Amino acid sequence: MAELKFDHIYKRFAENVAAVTDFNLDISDEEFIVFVGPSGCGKSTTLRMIAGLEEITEGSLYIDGDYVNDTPPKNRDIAMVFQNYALYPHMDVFDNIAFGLKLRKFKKEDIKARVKNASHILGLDDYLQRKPKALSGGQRQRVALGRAIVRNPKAFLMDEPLSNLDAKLRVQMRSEIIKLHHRLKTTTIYVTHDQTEAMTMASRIVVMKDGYIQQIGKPRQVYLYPENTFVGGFIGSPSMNFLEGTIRNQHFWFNEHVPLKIPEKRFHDLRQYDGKTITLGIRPEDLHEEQAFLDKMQKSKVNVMIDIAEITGSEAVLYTNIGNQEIRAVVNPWRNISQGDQLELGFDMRKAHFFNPDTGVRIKLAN
Amino acid sequence: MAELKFDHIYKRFAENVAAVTDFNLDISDEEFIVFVGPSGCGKSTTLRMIAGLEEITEGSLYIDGDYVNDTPPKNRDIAMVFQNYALYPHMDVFDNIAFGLKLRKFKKEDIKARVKNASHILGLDDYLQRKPKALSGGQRQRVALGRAIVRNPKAFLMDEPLSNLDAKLRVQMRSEIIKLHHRLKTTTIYVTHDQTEAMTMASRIVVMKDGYIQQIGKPRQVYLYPENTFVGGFIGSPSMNFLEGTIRNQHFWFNEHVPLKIPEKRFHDLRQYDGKTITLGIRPEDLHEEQAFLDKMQKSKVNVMIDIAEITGSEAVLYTNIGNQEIRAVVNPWRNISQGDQLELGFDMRKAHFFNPDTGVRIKLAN
Amino acid sequence: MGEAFWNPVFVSLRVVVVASILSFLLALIVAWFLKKRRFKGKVFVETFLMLPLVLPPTVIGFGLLVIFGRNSWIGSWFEQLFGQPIVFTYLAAVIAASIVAFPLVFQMLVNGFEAVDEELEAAARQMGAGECKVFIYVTLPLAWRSVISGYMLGFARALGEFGATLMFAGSIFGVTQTMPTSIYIAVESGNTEMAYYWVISIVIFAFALL
Amino acid sequence: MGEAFWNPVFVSLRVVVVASILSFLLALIVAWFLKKRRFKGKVFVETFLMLPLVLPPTVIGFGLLVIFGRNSWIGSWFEQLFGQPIVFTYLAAVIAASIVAFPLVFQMLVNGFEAVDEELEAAARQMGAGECKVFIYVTLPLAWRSVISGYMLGFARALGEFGATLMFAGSIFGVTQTMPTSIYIAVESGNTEMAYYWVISIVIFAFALL
Repeated sequence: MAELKFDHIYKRFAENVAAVTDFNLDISDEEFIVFVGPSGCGKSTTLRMIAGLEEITEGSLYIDGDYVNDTPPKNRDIAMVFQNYALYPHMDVFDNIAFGLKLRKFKKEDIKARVKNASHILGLDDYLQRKPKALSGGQRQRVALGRAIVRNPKAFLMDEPLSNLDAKLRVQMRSEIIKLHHRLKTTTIYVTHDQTEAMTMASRIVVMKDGYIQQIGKPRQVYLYPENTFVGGFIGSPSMNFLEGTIRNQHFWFNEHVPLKIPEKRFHDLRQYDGKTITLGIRPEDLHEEQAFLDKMQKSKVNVMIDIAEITGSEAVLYTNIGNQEIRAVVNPWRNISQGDQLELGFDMRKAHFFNPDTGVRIKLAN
Repeated sequence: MAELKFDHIYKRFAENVAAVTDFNLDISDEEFIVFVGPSGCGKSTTLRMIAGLEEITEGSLYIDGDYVNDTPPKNRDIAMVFQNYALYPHMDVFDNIAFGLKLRKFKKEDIKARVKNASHILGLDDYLQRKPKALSGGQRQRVALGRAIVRNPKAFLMDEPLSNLDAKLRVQMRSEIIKLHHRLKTTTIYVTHDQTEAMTMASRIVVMKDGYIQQIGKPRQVYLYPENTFVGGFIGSPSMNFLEGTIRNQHFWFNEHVPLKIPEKRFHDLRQYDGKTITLGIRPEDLHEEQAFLDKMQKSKVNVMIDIAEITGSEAVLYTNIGNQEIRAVVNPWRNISQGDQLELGFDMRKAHFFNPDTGVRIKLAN
Repeated sequence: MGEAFWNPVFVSLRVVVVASILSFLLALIVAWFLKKRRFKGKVFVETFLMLPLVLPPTVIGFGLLVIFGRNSWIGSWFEQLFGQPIVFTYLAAVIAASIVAFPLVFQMLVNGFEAVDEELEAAARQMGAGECKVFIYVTLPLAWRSVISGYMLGFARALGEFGATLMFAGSIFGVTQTMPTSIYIAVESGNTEMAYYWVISIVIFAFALL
Repeated sequence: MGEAFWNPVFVSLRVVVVASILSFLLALIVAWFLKKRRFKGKVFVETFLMLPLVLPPTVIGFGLLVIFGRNSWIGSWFEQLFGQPIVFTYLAAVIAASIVAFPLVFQMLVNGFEAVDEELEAAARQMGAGECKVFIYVTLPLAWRSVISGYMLGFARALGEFGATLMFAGSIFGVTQTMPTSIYIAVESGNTEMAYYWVISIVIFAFALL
């Protein structure tokens, strides 16, 4: 159980190659923190700095109040789960799980009891004598987890632990890791490029890009109030739609013919942008094709032609173009909308966001 | 443009190691067929048999009516997109795309025109002089597609072409491949382990397991009427829920206390199972926690405690246990249901499926 | 430094250039042939081809004497045809150098060809290439580094060859007396200064090769 | 087959067993040391260590004579200390065999250690292992095949050594006359039968090694 504090941490690999810039974060005990961002955003590098596998170029890292920049990895009492599991092919499952305990010179009976307990929790009892080669992807993943939990460390670090599993198994292991955290309550830092994992697993999300933190917050908060266009576009699937346009006369104009009306209350804070260009962001599920919505929101609808209608089973995604921008809408499935259909799409302008087109920062509106 | 016919095709790698068993399928011109199944199900092997990269052990393969079992790959006029793209690191993008044409001794101007056309369609105009190493994952994927379309072949074969891309890019390339197919209309066979890709891209899905075809059908058909428990569980995310129980008295009993009422019309065909064990399958989106549904369907609800509530943004997945079975329900997000909450879950028994518990085959009911 | 220094240098170069090209081409053909086929006894053939790598040079020299010597049928056939035996000729030096260089080149090429991603070759087949075109356009360019270093290694090994050459080709000044042999003779006869010159030129050359 | 046959066999084994273990241990230490560190001139050091691989054996023999000869300071210091020179002793044969075997073993070990997934080593560090334990429990067992074949290659190379040994250790019967040297002398003196026996035993041995 541990608290972590990142104080103005920088990582540079060579002169002028910054991987992480001015990283500041306080992590409380028992939190499940997810670092999420595209590849090269610095999330894995930050994780490896916590483990001690990368040196910290500048700034201070504290674990439970202790300054640990210079503590070698073996003395940090933190367990890491590696992306490729890093299992030892020359050891069986038991020895893989027990390795960390043996290194720390635990007693034999103690090791046995701990491994047995971990293997029980993870459903590995029948595989303790097998070599990693003889395991499935999901079982290997479990062994890697077992190796981490058996040590009862101060914190878990997980580096894209599910990225080598297929889609089905990923969903299953996701819920197993969440259950494990409910059970052990060990502070966990989890790195992923998959926004779905971030949204479903995190108690708090840290969105990163190009080595900079973009936003820190609870999943719901990050989803509903993205700090900027990057976060808005990165979190949520299908992605948030963005449209360039102008604010005029309490309407958003993305061309001369089809204005979208902005609700009174929200427009109040947008007055200063009157006549200026602005970026509108709206989530695919806030576009509607149901007649009931269209009747209610007469002043914020657009005629479109459907390019693609993807039906995933429980929902359908419509792809269309508005002003040379691809726009995605999530609607009810089995309505039999198909390619080439013409229909009206209503914008739920109560849920739309507005961003400064130069900086990409969201303009805060009263709701 | 081509039609393909698989006539009792078998593939064995060694004595008694069967990769594909009795594969029968007719593919019409312009179809987009997706082979989907877990790893090791024989889908890639089948694809490589079409390309001529694997020999057919038994049975006959016809392309446009011609028997092609013994035709070497170079004479089959079929273009394949490989999982790892198989781009040549020593050639730039132009030469990679042009390679197939050069091998077939096309004229220089003709090659130039075709590559230009393909690079224009795929948005690669600015990258023709680059080596593959200097491209992003999505661009490499496009070059691999370009290499296929430039030859204007009889058919495209695609072997998990999106599996090396991150989640965001996968969704984007998915829609680009669909658009490409709308445009070129070339018969396409696409292999994936991702049921979402199968559901969203296919004109027909072929679900495979352990070398056997499990079901062939349109996405909607496969989703709504799975032939057996494997297809039901594999297609759709989160997975279909399965419950073991007994039919008694027009009710499904998974324990002695909480029966679920089966609608009159549907029960008619289940009479012969009265008193016998049976497997019930129901999709997560057919479980409901809204008061309106619960009021309407008084006789098919269960009290549960929530283990996990995953909120992905546009939907929430609840995990719970009923009779030692993990049950998943998809509900509206932002209802603030969380771990430990007690609530009632209503089963929409009009949409439930019943399977023979021994064979796993679905029992066909009047709807 | 006159004739006495330069003559062995030129003899060395004449032998090594021919021997390295010979063993390289042979290794290229054999490696390609073995890559494509699967047959019984393939492992035995490969082991046999690698044998000169672990055998002492004197054993190889002995073997060459047995196969090409004046008493063997190849040797006597050659002597009848050209009026002179093979042993103690320029040709003998080339053969000895080629034999010792071959397994190094061969191993490098085999490793290089095996490291080429099979999917890249499959893709070429699929795009319309026959086996020969696959080799020329895909396998060979992708294994380029191994091909180059294979040739270089063969060159270095042929240049350094001493034992087998001494036994099979002797050390006849102007014909088969290469630099390594000259160094041995110079040291034995106490002519340390000459040995120094040859050693220095070879060391410089070796550094350049590595 | 009496003394005349067996004596060189035993001399060979006495030299090779010691030389192969010596070069193996040295290569192990150097490879581990170089693996962990990054410093200026590392490439130069590595190239220097590989030099004996491409140099002719006579050049190595010459170099050994220069370094350990009676006129060098190491040589004369040794002679003062033990009352005899290094050259033409059992020790000289061991040194020559070790030097030629070293680069082969070294290269095999370096390749083997480099092929070990760095994440596996990082994981061990992370689980509480110091550098030494990482090497013993992770790197070494995972590079096992390279370690074994490195030793075998070194053994084979030491066994086959001829040129450098001949120059630096001579061929004194019962002391430094190894099998390869004996074959050379036997052939030169026309004693082909004896040479055959040695050749056959070495070929059998080499096949077993491969």
